[in-house]
Amino acid sequence: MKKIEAVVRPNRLEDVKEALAAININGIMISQIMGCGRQKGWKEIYRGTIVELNFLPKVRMEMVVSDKDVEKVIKAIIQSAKTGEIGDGKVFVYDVADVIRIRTGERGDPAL
Amino acid sequence: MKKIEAVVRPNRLEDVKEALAAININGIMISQIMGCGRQKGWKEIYRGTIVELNFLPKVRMEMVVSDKDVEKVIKAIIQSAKTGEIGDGKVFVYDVADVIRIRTGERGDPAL
Amino acid sequence: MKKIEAVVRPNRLEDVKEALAAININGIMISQIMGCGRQKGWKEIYRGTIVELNFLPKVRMEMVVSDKDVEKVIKAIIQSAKTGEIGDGKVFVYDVADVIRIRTGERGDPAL
Amino acid sequence: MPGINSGDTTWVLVSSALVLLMTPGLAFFYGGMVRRKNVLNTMMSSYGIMGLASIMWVAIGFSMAFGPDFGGVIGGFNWAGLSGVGGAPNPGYAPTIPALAFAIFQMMFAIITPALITGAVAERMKYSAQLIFTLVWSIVVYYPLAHMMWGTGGWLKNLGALDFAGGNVVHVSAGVSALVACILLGKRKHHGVSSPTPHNIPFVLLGAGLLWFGWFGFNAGSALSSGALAAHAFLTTNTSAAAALLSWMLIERIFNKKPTALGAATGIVVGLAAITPAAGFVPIWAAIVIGFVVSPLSWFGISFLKRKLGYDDALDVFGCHGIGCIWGGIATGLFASSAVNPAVTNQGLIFGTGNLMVSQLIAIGITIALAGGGTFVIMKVIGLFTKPRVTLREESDGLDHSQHGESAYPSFTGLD
Amino acid sequence: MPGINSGDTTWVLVSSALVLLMTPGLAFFYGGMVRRKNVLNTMMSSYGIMGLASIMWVAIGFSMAFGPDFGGVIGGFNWAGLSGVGGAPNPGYAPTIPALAFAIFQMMFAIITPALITGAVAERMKYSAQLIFTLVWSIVVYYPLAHMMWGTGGWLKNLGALDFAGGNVVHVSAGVSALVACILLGKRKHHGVSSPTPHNIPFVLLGAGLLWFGWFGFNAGSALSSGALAAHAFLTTNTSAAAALLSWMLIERIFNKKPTALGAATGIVVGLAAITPAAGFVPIWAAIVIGFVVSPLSWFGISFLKRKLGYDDALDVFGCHGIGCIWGGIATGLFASSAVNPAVTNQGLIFGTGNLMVSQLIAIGITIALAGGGTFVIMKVIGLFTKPRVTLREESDGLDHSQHGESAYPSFTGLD
Amino acid sequence: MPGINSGDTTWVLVSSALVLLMTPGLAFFYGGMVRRKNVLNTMMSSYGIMGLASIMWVAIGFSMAFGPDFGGVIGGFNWAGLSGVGGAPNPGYAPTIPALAFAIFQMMFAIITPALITGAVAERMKYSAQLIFTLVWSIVVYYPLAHMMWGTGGWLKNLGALDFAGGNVVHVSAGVSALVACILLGKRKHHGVSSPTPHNIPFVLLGAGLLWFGWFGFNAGSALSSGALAAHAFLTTNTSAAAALLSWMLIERIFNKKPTALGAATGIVVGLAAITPAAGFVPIWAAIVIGFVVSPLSWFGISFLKRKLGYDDALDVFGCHGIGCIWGGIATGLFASSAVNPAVTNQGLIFGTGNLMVSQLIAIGITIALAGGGTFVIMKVIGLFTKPRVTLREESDGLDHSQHGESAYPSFTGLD
Ligand SMILES: Nc1ncnc2c1ncn2[C@@H]1O[C@H](COP(=O)(O)OP(=O)(O)O)[C@@H](O)[C@H]1O
Ligand SMILES: Nc1ncnc2c1ncn2[C@@H]1O[C@H](COP(=O)(O)OP(=O)(O)O)[C@@H](O)[C@H]1O
Ligand SMILES: Nc1ncnc2c1ncn2[C@@H]1O[C@H](COP(=O)(O)OP(=O)(O)O)[C@@H](O)[C@H]1O
Repeated sequence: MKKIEAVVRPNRLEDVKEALAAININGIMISQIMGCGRQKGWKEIYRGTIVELNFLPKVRMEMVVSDKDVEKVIKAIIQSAKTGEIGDGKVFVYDVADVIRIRTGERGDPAL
Repeated sequence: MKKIEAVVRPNRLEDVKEALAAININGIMISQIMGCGRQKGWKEIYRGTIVELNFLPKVRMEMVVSDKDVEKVIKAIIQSAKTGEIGDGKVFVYDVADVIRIRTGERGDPAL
Repeated sequence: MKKIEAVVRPNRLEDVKEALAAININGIMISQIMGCGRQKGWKEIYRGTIVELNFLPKVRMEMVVSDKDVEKVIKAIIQSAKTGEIGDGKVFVYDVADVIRIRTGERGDPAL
Repeated sequence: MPGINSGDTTWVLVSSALVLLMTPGLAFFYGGMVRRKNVLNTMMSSYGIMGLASIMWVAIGFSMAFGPDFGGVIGGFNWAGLSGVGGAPNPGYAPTIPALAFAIFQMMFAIITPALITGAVAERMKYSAQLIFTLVWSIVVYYPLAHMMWGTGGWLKNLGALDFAGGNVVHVSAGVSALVACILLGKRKHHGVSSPTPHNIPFVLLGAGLLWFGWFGFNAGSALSSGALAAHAFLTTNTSAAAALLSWMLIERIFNKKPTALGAATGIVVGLAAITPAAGFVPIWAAIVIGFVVSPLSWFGISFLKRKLGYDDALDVFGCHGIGCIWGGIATGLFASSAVNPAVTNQGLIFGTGNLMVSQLIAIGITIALAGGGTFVIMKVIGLFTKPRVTLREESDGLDHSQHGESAYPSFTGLD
Repeated sequence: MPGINSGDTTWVLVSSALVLLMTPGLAFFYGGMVRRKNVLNTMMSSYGIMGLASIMWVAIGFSMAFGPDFGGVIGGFNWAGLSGVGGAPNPGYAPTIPALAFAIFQMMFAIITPALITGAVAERMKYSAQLIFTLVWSIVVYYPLAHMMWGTGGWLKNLGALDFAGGNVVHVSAGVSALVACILLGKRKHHGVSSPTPHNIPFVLLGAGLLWFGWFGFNAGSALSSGALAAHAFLTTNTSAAAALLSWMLIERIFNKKPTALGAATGIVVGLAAITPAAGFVPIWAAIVIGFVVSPLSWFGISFLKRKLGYDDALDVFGCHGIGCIWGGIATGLFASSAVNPAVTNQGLIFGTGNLMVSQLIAIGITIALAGGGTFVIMKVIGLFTKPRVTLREESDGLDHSQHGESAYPSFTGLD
Repeated sequence: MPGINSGDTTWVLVSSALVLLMTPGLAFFYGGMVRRKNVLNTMMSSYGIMGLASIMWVAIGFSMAFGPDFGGVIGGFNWAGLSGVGGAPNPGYAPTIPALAFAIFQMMFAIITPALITGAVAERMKYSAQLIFTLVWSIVVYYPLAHMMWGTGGWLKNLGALDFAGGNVVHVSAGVSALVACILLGKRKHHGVSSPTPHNIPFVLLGAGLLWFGWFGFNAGSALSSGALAAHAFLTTNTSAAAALLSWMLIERIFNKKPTALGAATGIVVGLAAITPAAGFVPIWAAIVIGFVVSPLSWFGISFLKRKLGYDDALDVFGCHGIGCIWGGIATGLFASSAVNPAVTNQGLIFGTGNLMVSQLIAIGITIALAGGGTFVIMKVIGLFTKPRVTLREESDGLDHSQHGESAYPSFTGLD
């Protein structure tokens, strides 16, 4: 099993969600983070002074999937999150040692 | 060392916390996430229209523990977080390469 | 590649950010978590009763870096986040299986 | 100043301040209901109009609405810049207070009316287009309507139609204009797919509370003097709000098991709207009826009609204000009584003949036609010069960022 | 209308609007103090009552409280539906304003009083049970008490007890009822284990600010006319609030090193409550004393007594309003002066004999007995038909979800 | 009471309540603009002063400001504790209302003025030092200034300088004191590095809305009677606010492409401030000019001057209130007209000679000197006893925690 962690633009959330649902990925954890990267901040105006924001709001979606689904998921994320401009975000993949479904106590792949 | 990541219902937070304290697990990171899974959303009423929420608030508790404690921790979480209804959540286990305590610079198990 | 996850005091955020920028680490995900650890809670006063808070706000900074940078990053974090008092936080290191830049589709180290 | 009554003047000035406060109240009522990425834009729709409509009123608005009559439909420019409007009373409008105080009081109505409309086009209309719309709409719809209904020589007034505090002039006109504008603008992206998400319901309640408070100025202030009539209008206002609040909770209890806070706030507002045309004309018991009935009507409009017809009136301006005050105007035709107010020359249907009801229906019809037609034309004309709607990208980034370069709560994490 | 003074009428109408605004103010004062999963329920407790108590007042409340006397304890139904209550003044109550204005002003008191009680049972009482409680409590406790204290023929009034703006009728009765109700309802789960967590302290400050503002209507409006007495009551009110705010900050500074915002807001409210029975009777300097002393008393009640006795008065209604106005009633017995108000026939203890003090103690005692006993019986009777408390699961999910099917801030992440 | 007019009294009492509400309004205006870890401290700066300045006013303030004149600069202690200030009018100040009502109204000004200053030193000044500063500053700067400008025998008043509702006494004095205090205190850590981050812009809008509402009391209440002058001041106030709001949006549109909500709120406040000295003296059209011009002036001060000179006026008290009312005072010298108010004996520059302008400039100069010099000395003296600034650690932890032991929104996650 792998954990896939995608950092995307907030306005892509619904599209990515739909793209994932389309390939039957339904277990997801979503959170908002503040990101720094190459993307220069949005400019905001504060009483006549333009300020550049260091940290930009991003959405992080994490899902644990079985090994065979990894590439499919990555593809779906890229397709739905990509705009081509700097700041589109990243996908990180990690190994998962185990998964347990609290309700049933099932472990491993069946628990997903 | 392993990282244990538990996604539970918000109203279970205090119970899980107590169950973990009871087995001497005190280092925890807690955050709120929005989760999708099998659980159908809560229904909310918006001016006469019933809407179903896609994303449900869940609590995520993460703790890094030494390998020998893993099963004990999982058991404690399951016992305190389980209601038997869909939406109870999951426990994920990951490997940890290293830990450092910032205050002292200690590394590995003693840093936990 | 490794993921470095640092839990630090909220008031250290800007300093750690600067220290990381100084060693050219610019891709970061920042989030606020509530932490429990050895640090006793801040005391707050609620209508004449002193209450101790269980959970303290902490800032979590996560960055994926190439293996060669790991020690450098840890050092920078420790130096900028350390106050010497209980509650300074921890650094966790994890293996990363893969990274993909959504914008370009690059994978692995070049995607960082 | 001869003829000035200090108690009456105080009442009208205080009422003016109360009505002014309703617009910030509306900003919170509306602002709490939109997604968090659009809250500042939604609030700015109201605040910006506080600036624009105030200046317009001083410059030409008062004169066009209440100035010397032209053909029963509009006032002349004689009082432009409020020239000649000063400390002496205008006996035709309010004989015991300075004419300036009357002009001030009416100004507050000219502010909140276009602000009401912005709720329907929330989350997708360009801010600049909103301000232009307000400017033109005030001239084309509001000033003539106010003149016809309330101005000396206005033909609807002469017809005998009653509108105590702006049921037609303010609420029906805003509600109908809102409906037309939101249809022309089109639905929000994802509307109907993702859930509508009021981001801050306490703000909605704050807004409803301020509106209730301010509405005493709106309705009881429309007596334009202190005393028995003001007290009467005050109580009908409170009573209708209370009854509508209860009946909205009741409906929700019946149909959805649980009374919601958003529903309660909505009930308050429709109850206040419905009593507006009737406040100084109907008995107290009628206020209970008016309030109790308006909630089911609006609720039906919002939860069935809107879904059926498929328009995207974001914050239900038509459902609340349009439907609410069409009912209010009809109810005035039913329940108006000369025992309550000697200015009622034709009694309501239940007390006498149907004369008043006919005038009421005509007045409502004219209001719908003028507001609907006017808005249609204005939106089309604006569309010739600019796209009134933001781009899809701007819509999904949120209007706070795209229209104002700000975010409302930058240090709170969350998801819209 | 002969005998009507327009300035007085304006003052009472404005005061009524101000007191109405206190209930939304209370909703924020209370709503900010609960956990975020319960904020809407807490606010709805106040808003719902704005509907219910308004309608009840028009229907029967005014008549039962101020109608023709029966045996010194209750008014008859003669004025039910406000029949006969109109533009002419009621000389026994307020000779220079329409009787309707008096009825309106008093209505606002009948709204906020039961709303106050809901703070004690917050975070665990069923919403429907709260409304039923309010309905019955108004009839069994509030109307009789208002009649006895203020109604023509009321026996406490005849006894010579003084209650300028509702120390007993509003605050002691609400405080004692709150205490009894919360004891019968039982503690919140985890109460005493996890920390009490006001989720939004700026809302508490907003509420306190609106309460301060509205309280001018409450107290100075109780002069029922504009002029010297109203001005006097206005200033004692402000002075007591200010003094109590300072003394609460001082206590916190002494005992906990730091003055808190929640403490400051609490100080404001207890200072306003304590002066309520005394506002139009005592000299300005006495207002400083009353305010300065009330904070230590309430603080002691909240931080020691409550812990000792172990009841769970969630938002300290008894500690603030009960203790605060028992002190205020006693202070009236100490400091009332006929130099301030000729209506004071028996001077306060420090100026003369103890007659007034005896009446005050009797009135407070009767209030405690009626409110405490009444609440006990009502809660027990309600308990026969329904469980007034939510289930444990509903309590931990939060009452916003379980009672109203909503969440207050859906797009903000956080932990309760 | 002979000579008392009930309508006038009602107006002044209502106005007093409105001005009182401005301080909570200010707390939200300011509180929304600071980082979230400092919001309670910022709000408490205003709330604490509501306590302190009220008590001081009753004790000595009114007497020092309006009591029997000493040398044109200060009042005697004859009326300390408000002795002798009662129901009878004081003909020199307000002949138709109780002297007590006048004292109450003026008290509200003595509250908000020091509260304004706290915006400049936000996010870094010790709370205790703020209260001590307020105490001393009121005695050293405010009471003398109020006396000189408004007190019977005050030399600036005798000089013929006009200040309708506190342009000098309130705004210039607060703005200049704020500037001096923030320079002496030093910059915030990271100021100029990290971005300024208003944490809750809807709160800023709420504050601006409440300020607008309350300012009607501030300015129109300063007529001290109901009638034509009050109505006139009411309308100039609204008009200037509206014009300044529009011109601020316009500037932002020109220079930064987008009008912001924070800018709109700022425009409202500077427009209200600028008209304050002029409200009852200038024609309505002049109010448009005053409002329209003040925004560019303040905007220039805030976005260029401040950056150039490098002081850290956290919430731009000098830029808004100082610059705004220096302009307002000068504008009074330009546009004051005896046609508007017979109390204008020397007409403004555009109507006549420059006499009035000279007096205005002298009055502004004296205000700057007294406020600036007084603040300098007070800050230096306080510095002898305590460090007025928190430690760096306390500053980065946030003043809510370090000064009050609280956090404002404990159950919402986010980053400051
Ligand atoms: N090495 C990294 N580690 C952790 N997060 C990263 C890393 N690089 C980028 N991110 C996250 O991805 C977001 C987008 O990255 P950015 O460099 O701005 O654009 P792009 O991915 O298009 O080059 C950042 O805001 C940050 O949150
Ligand atoms: N594969 C997964 N990856 C990440 N998070 C998951 C996954 N499956 C479930 N979750 C999280 O666990 C929560 C509960 O899962 P759900 O399927 O609703 O119930 P249950 O675990 O009882 O079957 C979800 O809301 C989601 O946040
Ligand atoms: N084993 C752990 N697993 C996860 N998070 C931890 C662990 N230990 C500590 N933490 C996090 O680090 C923070 C600081 O730890 P604490 O024990 O208080 O101080 P210190 O690291 O100085 O000993 C905690 O609030 C918690 O969020």
